[in-house]
Amino acid sequence: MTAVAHKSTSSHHEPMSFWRKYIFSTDHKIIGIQFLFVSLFFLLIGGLLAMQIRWQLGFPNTPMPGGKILPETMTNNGVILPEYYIQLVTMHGTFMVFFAIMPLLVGVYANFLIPLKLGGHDMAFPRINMWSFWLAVLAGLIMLSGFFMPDGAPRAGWTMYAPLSARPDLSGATISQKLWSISIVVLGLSSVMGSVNYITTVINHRAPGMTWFRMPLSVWALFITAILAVLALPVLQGAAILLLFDQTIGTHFFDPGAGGQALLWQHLFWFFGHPEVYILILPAMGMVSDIIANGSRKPIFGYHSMVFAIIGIAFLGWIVWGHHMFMSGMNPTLGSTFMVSTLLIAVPSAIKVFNWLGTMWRGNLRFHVPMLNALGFVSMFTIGGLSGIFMAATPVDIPLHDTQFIVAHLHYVLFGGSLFALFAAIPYWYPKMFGRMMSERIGKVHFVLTFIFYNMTFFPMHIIGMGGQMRRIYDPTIYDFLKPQQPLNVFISYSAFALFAVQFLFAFNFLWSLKFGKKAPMNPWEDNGLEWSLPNPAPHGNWAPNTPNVYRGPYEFSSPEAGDKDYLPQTLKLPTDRDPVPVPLPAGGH
Amino acid sequence: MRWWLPDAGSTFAGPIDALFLAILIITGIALVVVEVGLVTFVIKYRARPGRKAFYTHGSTRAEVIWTAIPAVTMVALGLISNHYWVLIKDKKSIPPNAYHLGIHAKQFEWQVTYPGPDEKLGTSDDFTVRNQLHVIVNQPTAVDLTAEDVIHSFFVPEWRLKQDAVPGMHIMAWFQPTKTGEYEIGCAELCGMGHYRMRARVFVHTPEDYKAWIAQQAAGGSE
Amino acid sequence: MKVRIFSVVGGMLLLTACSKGNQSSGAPAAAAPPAAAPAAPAANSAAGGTITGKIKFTGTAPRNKAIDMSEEATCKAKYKTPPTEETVVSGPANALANVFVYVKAGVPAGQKFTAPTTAVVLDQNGCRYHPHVLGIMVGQPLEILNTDPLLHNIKAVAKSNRPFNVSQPSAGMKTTRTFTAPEVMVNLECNVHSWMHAYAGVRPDPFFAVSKDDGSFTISGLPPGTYTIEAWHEKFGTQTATVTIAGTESKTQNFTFAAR
Amino acid sequence: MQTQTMTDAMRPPFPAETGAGVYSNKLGMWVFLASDVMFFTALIGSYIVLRFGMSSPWAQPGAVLNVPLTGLNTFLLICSSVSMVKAYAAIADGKKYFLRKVPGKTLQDGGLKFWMLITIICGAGFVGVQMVEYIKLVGHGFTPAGFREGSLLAEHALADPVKYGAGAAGMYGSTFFTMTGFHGFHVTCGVISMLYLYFTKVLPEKYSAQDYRGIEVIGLYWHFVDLVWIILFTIVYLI
Repeated sequence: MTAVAHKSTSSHHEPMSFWRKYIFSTDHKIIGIQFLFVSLFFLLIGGLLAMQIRWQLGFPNTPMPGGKILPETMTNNGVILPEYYIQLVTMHGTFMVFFAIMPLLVGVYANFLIPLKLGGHDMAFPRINMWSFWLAVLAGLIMLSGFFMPDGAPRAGWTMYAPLSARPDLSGATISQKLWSISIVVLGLSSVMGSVNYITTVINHRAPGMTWFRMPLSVWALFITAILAVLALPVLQGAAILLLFDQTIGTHFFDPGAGGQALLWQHLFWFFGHPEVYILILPAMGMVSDIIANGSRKPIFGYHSMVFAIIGIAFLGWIVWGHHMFMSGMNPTLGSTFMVSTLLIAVPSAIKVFNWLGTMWRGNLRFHVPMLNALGFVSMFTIGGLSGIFMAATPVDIPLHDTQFIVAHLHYVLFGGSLFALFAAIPYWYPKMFGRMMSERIGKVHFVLTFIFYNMTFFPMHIIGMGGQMRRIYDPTIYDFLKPQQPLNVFISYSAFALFAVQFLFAFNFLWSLKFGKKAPMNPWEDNGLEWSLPNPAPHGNWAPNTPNVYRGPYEFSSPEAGDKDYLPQTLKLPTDRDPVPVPLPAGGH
Repeated sequence: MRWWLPDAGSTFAGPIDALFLAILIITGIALVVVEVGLVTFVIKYRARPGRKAFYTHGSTRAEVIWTAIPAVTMVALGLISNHYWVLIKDKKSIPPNAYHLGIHAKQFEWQVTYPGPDEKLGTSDDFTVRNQLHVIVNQPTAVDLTAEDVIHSFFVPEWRLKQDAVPGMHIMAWFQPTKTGEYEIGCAELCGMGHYRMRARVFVHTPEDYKAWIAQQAAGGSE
Repeated sequence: MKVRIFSVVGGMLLLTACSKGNQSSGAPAAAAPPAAAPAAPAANSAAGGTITGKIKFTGTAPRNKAIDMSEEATCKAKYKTPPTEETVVSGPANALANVFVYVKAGVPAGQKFTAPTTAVVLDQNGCRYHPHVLGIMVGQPLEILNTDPLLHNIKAVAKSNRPFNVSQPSAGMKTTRTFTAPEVMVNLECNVHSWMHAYAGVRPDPFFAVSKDDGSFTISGLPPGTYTIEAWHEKFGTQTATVTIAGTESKTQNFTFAAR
Repeated sequence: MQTQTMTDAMRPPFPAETGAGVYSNKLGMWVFLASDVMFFTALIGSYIVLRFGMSSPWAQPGAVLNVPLTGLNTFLLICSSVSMVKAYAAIADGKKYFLRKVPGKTLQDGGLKFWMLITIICGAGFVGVQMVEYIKLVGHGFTPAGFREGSLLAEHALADPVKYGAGAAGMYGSTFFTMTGFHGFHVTCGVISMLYLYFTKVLPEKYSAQDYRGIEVIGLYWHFVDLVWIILFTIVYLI
């Protein structure tokens, strides 16, 4: 065995063609970077769609700037048509959830961080890893192609509620509805492949001494996320396949006329969909924990309870899907049960928030850009989490369900949460990816402006939601009870445009630093993680052929043992430390 | 410009708004605690030369406290909410003296079926009016929600009433208007390109006016 | 009863007057020509034979269903008398309007006709379609116009043609569509206002017409030959007759439907 | 996906924490099977919800479907599972050969090559029989959309609505073809992967008593697919 081992690991270092190195690479770091670029592209697309939505809601029936370039099936001399508006909301949701946030958190950082933080040479199955990336790209392209179909993109909302999604004559989109289902099936395959990889790698490819409770919280979160993904996405795949068959070969799963059930789709979708919500936030929580500990120069407060909180959230995530269906005509008694389980999620979430505060308490806070965005995450995620309680309490959910209030809530979690975490994570591991630092100055400006405009955009949505503005309506002004709050809609739109504009600062910073950013020192953030024991950028094969030894947990900041320094790398061997004994894996089939 | 929930128009508004306020206070307190703590720590513990962070891995006591407090609050909240939830949505809580109407949703209109003078649905004198819901003030009313093609959602903000209408299902929803006047029905579930235009009017009459209206309709006014 | 129908027609004419900008296509009476007119020039230049006729019905026409437009104030305002649907529009002496008359068979199969480029206008005005029945050639543009300041969506329910569903949220919007295959009739409907219906007869040749309020129709430019003429009415069904044209003569072919 | 797992079969595990105590390919396969379980749960769950949420009764067992033929097919699949076990046992004892004479035994002793071949043949046979069944069913007018107009089954259903579950025909077709179809797809994937292994690893005798992970991993998958079929056969054909 070992003989083979050395052969294959040494093969890492043979020079490779550009093609093998950057396109069809099996190196987890390259794949992570590939995911980064692709999903940032989809993030931009999603943003552009959002801008059009905001234009329509702020200024209904006025020609959109540049709207004339769109085909007449989408706009009528510049004015967004209702059918196009529905495509916008549908595809904004779809792209942001499935092709921007999810790959940014899982695709990028699970790939990039797991082996680096656990001292592995690569993923357990590098080739499957490559496939998982290219399948994700394929899925994205299929989804994108919907816009170029004669009758435009899918139109049933990102949740694709049947029967609307299953009946082209009712939705008005024939081909692209099918494309949605196909794309989701492909994406599901990609995610499952990826997650099988992450789980196996975390369990089996940890460096000697990297015990379960020495794993950084980012890895814990990504590990639990992978478990959620591996169990949740097949369900979505199944649902999408049933939907596809309804659309193509005339099955009747969601067709009430022939005994099908419209609610079946919602149950399947949300059984996947709620774990998905945690797939979109847990990695963010994990990475933020790492960054806050680093920024506070203090061990994370209550490491174990943080781990159990992650596990608790993940577990509860499986028994709360019904809270998306309180108004759907589901049995009210079920509603009660789902309400209780949903409210309980507040507990682990609270634990995490308070532990982050505890970590900062009596710390020595360094406000580098990642830390700033991490703090932004904590404060925004708190609002998002608390506004969730309104909808969790079923009676209060009645007036708020499917209004802009829920839109505000989910954006506080997905933008204020996940995206701020990414604005923290991207500059934090940028040096590890590209060997250069992102500009701190631009980063700080970007953070401040984003934070302001972000709140100006999404906070008022709570209020118009309370006022009763339904989701996904094309023109609120036709309702007497919504007319009075139109000025607020206009305000939101202007803030949204500003928010979008500010993001170009980030884009510029990201691209400019690739070439002109200042060269990164070995350990720019003075962190303890294994990855910082490698040069920047990390070489192919990481530590291969040998593996690092791990002597302690990841958060030993300001430890008295550290002497004059205020951090203590996991790989640093103190005189008091003994080497861990590597346990070789069983060979053969036993 | 309204900064609060719409004006109360039904018996549900009382408890729901109260509960809303209660949650607003609870979450408000939590929010203030967190954000104030965050800001104070940011100022108080900012890095200064010569300072070193206090080395600790946490405290079980603290963990227990901030696990217990949310848990207790949430369970209490759950119990209170459930009481009203059952009151509003459970079939059994529909008052026996409820006046029954049928509402059939289709792309993109609401078809309201009235029992006619005999006040019974499913009889020959029933008639259907498009996009107009006429009800009696202070009269518990139960609607049988059905849908023709896709899922729609019956939403009257002033009544704090929302219920999906699902094809292939008969869903009962009830309400008791407390104010006469005119309101709007909106569709709260994406149902196609005309979703936003799926609007209907609600007229809350005094019993006399309603009788008069029924009579006039039954006399073929709908023709 | 008659009085009622007169008043309807009156209402529509009046409606034409008050709807600014598109008098020409305001009311069905005025709208019929643009449907048929472009056909004439398109026909082979040698002025062929002509078929004219009147369409009547026997018995009493059923009462058109009244439309409750209270929800659309802007539409309601356009009517003096309460608007009704246009299922049966009849003129004096039981003349039947909105009957689509076309040459069902007899036109040599090989013969190709170029579709005129002038569009047939379908106007949505006062939450009703004008014209209610129209004829159009394959490939001829159909210009859908919204005169109402509110959302209409135009859903074409077709078998041989690709169905479409366009929406026009505000006044003055124009959308142009063409049909690719002959079909009698393509149903046009609005899902926001379920009372709105229009019918388009799509033909490969220019030999069709829609009967006016006085029940009269004219199909011209027919080359010599024997033709099967069909008259279609949305409620009273269809009737066929055979007409033989020699040279440039003008034949008369009347149709009489039984009211039901 | 399978073939991918296999091609990584020879990648050695390097020193690591004890982890699960199993090598990565096996662990990965277990995780993948867990996700596949969820996939079939979605399908079977929907089937149960739809079937028992239905007002009109399902067609009686055997009325539409050819139970004896499928029973035979089930037997075939179980045989393939058995032969897979034999193949595993064979290579665990280092028997790389096809057949070999054993003194004192009338029957020759089968090695890895023999038992893998049997497994592949049985698996392929299963797929073949299922295809034949599909063709016959569609011929009779049983389609994913229900009974085809004017087909043999449509007439039967008119004559005896209860026996042929006329009211539920649409849903019957939908669920039947979806579930059995996706199981068939899984079997096909397995057969293809096994063929791939057979020519790249088994025939070149790459496996030995020391390392036969590929066989164990594909075996896991194969037994899983077999198990799923037993469940499907019971709930779709027999109940």
